Amino acid sequence: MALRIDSNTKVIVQGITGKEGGFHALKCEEYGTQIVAGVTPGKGGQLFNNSIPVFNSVYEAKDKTDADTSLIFVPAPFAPDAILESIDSGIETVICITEGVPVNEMIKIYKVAKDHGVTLIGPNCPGVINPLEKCKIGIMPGDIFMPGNVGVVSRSGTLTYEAVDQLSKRGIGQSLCIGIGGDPVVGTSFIDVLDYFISDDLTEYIVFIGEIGGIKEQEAAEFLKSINNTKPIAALIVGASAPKGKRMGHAGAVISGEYGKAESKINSLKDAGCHIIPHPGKIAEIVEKIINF
Amino acid sequence: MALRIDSNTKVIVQGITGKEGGFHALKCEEYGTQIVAGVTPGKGGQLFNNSIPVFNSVYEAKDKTDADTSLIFVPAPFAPDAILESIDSGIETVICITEGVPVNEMIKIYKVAKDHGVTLIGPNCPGVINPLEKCKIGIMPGDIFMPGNVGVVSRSGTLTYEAVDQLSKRGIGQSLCIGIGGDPVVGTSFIDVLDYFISDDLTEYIVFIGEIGGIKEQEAAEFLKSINNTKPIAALIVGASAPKGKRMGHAGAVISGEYGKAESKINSLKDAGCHIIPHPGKIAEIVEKIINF
Amino acid sequence: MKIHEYQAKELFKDYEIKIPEGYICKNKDEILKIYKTLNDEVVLKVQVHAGGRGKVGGVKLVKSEQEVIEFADRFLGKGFQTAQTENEEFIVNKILVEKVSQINSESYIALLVDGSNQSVNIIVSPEGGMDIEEVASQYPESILTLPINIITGPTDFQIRKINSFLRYEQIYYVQLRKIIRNLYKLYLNKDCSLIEINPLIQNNSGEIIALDAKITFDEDALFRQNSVQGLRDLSQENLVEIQTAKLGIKYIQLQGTVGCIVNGAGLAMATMDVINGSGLKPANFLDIGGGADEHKVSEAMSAVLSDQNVEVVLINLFGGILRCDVAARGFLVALDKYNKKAPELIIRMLGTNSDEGKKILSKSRYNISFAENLNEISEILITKR
Amino acid sequence: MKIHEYQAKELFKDYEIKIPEGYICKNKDEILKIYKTLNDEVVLKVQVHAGGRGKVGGVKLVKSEQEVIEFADRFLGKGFQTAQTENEEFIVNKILVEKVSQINSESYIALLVDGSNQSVNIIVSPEGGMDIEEVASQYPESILTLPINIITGPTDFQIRKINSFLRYEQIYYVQLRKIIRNLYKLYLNKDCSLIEINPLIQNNSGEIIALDAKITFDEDALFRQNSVQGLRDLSQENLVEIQTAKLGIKYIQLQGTVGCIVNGAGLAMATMDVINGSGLKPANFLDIGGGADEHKVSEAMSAVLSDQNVEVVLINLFGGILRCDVAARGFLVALDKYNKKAPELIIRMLGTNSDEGKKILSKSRYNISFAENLNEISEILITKR
Repeated sequence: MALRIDSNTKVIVQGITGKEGGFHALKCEEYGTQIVAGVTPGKGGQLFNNSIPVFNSVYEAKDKTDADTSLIFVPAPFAPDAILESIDSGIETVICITEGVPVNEMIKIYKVAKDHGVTLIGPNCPGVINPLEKCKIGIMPGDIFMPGNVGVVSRSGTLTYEAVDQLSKRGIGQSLCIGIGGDPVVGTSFIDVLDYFISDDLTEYIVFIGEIGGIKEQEAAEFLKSINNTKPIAALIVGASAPKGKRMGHAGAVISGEYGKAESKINSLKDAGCHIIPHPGKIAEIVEKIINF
Repeated sequence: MALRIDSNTKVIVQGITGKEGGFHALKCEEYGTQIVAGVTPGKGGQLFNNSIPVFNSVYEAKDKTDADTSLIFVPAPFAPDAILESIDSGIETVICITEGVPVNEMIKIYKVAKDHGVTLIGPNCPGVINPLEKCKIGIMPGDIFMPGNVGVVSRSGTLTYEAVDQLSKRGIGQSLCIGIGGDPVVGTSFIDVLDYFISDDLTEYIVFIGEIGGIKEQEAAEFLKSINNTKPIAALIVGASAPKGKRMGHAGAVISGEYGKAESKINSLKDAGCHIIPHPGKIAEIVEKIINF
Repeated sequence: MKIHEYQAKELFKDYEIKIPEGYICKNKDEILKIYKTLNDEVVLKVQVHAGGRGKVGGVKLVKSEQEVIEFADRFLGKGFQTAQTENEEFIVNKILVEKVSQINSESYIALLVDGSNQSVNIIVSPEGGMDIEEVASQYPESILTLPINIITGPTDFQIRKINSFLRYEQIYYVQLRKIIRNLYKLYLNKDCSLIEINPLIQNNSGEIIALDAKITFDEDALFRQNSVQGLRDLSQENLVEIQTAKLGIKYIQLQGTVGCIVNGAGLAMATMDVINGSGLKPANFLDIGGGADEHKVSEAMSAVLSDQNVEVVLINLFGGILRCDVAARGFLVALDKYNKKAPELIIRMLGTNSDEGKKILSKSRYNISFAENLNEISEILITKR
Repeated sequence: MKIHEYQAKELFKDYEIKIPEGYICKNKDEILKIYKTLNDEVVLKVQVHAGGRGKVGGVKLVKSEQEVIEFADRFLGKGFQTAQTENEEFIVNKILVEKVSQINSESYIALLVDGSNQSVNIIVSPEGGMDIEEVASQYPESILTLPINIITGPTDFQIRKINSFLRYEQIYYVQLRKIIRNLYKLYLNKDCSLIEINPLIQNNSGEIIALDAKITFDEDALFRQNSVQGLRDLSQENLVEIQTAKLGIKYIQLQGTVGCIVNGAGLAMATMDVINGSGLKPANFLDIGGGADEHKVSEAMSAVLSDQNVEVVLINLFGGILRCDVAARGFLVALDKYNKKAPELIIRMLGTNSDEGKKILSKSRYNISFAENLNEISEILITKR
């Protein structure tokens, strides 16, 4: 996976004229991110917040600003097209925050993104933040992050914040935090992110937060075993107390078979050499132990 | 384009129990090709010609014989599925002789082949022959070919034979001859083959035979210019006397605009440094001149 | 979104997938009428949004009017539970009456998305009529999973493979191909998230028939599926879940005593785990969702309070767009409206205006414990055991 | 395979693409009747498989019964030629009578496969109503070509781009999207090889309407398109081409004097070029095709002989599965049956049993020159000028 999230990253915000898009565009800018343009079809020509130019199409925005990354907030029915437009325009990294994209659309979009070599993160994700380079492309509260050497990956937004809040409060900083999204089909998998963290020199420790449902955590474990990973990983699986057959908010978090259960996931990760976090309140405690080992 | 057509190539024939498939399977074997299996769903367990085992599926055939290449003769309505089955089974090179495959099917199959990194030649093509290694995977008359250093590429079967017949009669041998097929959408383009020839040490000269219709020849010319090709190429375009709007046998050979005309193609190729063959009877004459230059 | 078996079968009919002759009935008279016209024997099937009906008598072959009457009296209008319903009750409003099919073989077939290969997958087994999870754990070799390429759809070579895996004779290939192609069309056209036929049978006239039918739909695609929305049977769903869903709140009723209000699905699950880890049981899953305002927060609280089992309410919020002071006021609105004694509250707030939020709440007349982190929540909960 | 404009418009109607109110008529009375019911003004359009009808009067706005009668008398049942028909004549059997449309803008839209990008492409231009090749050469910047991704179909961002390229106001986007999506559906469902609307107009009620319609179909897909086969109008096709096609022989009648029989499309074109290079003109294109036997070869020869313009027949064969001796006998069968003086023959045969084939022919009573290669063919042809 190619991923460049740093102080040089130039970001356009699709859906900047919407409430959420506008709010977070400014929050990202405040954090330090270069927000170079917004895109809303039919609203080209405006200046958002008196400073960010709005264009009718991603083509135009990219052409005028040389952006390489897109952050998407447009409503679910229009999000697939927004992603496709970014891909077609030559954007390298697409981060889709939008929640509620139909799975059948994501099957198509996943394939188109792969075909074009585009890194798609999400949908239904909190985005990516690089505290070292002061680049936040997403909706996470910037002030809880601190620069450091721990990479955090999770399906969930607020659970990422929980982990980061615990870490930062113990003085443990983060190199990069990625929320891959809670849907069954997302553009970037755990494996992609783990692979990235493991070869990233700035990341020395990894926090991996999985959930019930699907087999993505087991696949990640298989991957770790296959590459004989030695970078320390602390892993938490949430949802052990969720009942079968119910959708726990995330479309992917439904236990439909043995594999979907927390126990199976924990066993796989343990087997792959991960340090299992026994309780959601003990994320930073476990990481600290690993660091001080 | 990955292409391995040599004495080690192991070929299965899909549709071996049909009239054409059976005839050409034996002709290929006679020429020296390793025909390791045949495939006809529902006829598994037979021995074709008392020597070649027939299987129900490509999976089974590949599993049992370790074949890497498939030669397809099944009728047009079933050819797309035959190609897909080969791709899915892990066959590396698929050569489809079948004529009359719907274009809309080929759009899909082209993409699937690319996705799997499979080299698909055809459909509606004569196949590939390597006279140096005595490997023929196709329907060309083997006896007109002779080993040498000229690569031949054409959309057409009999026109390839014409070129080779002229060459061999003058004692000019061939390194590899590929018929890419006469349909609008084919798995392997002129560019793919030219690229292969140009980097192939055994090929010192190239005969390029194009036709009216489409813009594939112009694209090939653009490609040659873009790489500053220096390998000598003799190029013939046929169909200058064909009227507009009529399909000259090949589904791709319909003049629908300026680009489709022979003149436009000849000019492009001339511009790209090709030696233009002025008359279909002078193919070998021009090649001889180039060699003796 | 779930639908009933009879509705799934009607969709099958639209897609030319054969089903047994059957009629949906709302009362005893209708069932008796159908019974008389059909035959000496019919199969009666209660229509509820729950699996495992057969094991508790909800599917029955009946051979007399007497048996028909007994079945109807036993189930119609009554609550229904199975091993798979986790103490929830489903009202039986309809019974499907079907002609008996002669069964020569029973197979299993399902279509669903696997997030790992980013495809719709066909899953088949020749061991139909059994619990598929049991088959998967006991005879894993008798399950075949094939991913469907989005470009081509199910291919003929895949269908040939399935035909032989199901041990069907070659002559069934054409029928099977039509079924699989049409199931896939149905899956895509209607934005399904699961189609399951268990069993798919061969009868003694050489037909392949869907004896059972289960379809669920992608909730995220309902906005573009008007006809599917029309199939929704609210009588099979939890009233509070329906009402909160309209506001974008994801609430799922569970059986414990600790109600919880969280923003974010992941954190909500983690919070449930914290409750469990403290020896208590969550009364619900609740994710307030994005774009929450005072009204939404207040409705979330009301939903939790509406559950009679709730003894403690645990609030775990990360303020972002949602300001904690706004949330605090929302909670108080709902608590003030609540006409019984308010349960104890455990509150953890972080992020935007959290200090103000906590101040507002601490000034209220309710019994509140504040926690700084998940561990403190645990500690407080343990005292409530 | 081509169809008539009125048939293409009926397909448009099926796919909810708006067309002008119109009626297809087979005789003068029908036209007059429609004329009276429609209005004072109607447009009459001859229905033939030929482009460029307008420039030779085949499309006309008429304002009186007198004009209707004149138009019908001039064209109905008569042969029709345009600049694009290369001396072929097409019989006018039907006339399309359409209500006059108010035109606010004229655009061009087409869908076709481009072998270079292995995709269906949408081609649009705001310069509608003109010859698109002329537009392409004079104003290349006013043509936009967008490839359609097979996975997604035409996307909304592409349609927005087209809407603005066609200089449509934003309000037209929804209409245009429906048109483009439905054209693409039609293209795939019916295995088209071209759909062209020129012009696509905006009328003064704000509707987008297909004023003209051209559809051609992929001949290779006709085997699975029964409904399309039913649209074939054999009266617009060459009889000999139809008959030979049934045998798998690809024959196309041209205007020269040298008939030719070749195996392989590429070699057949090369052979035509050789004829041309000798200062003569080919009377036809003919590719015998695969799996030729004596009968097929004989029928190919008969087809060539049926053309009254043929003075010389040139045979250029590469024997493979087809043995040259078998072919030789086939040619003789047809020549022997031919009831006029047989034309001169130039024969080149290579491959399987070519010596035997040449021997059989040289022993016959026909006037035959043998050639060893294409250059010798040229030399012989030059003597026939």
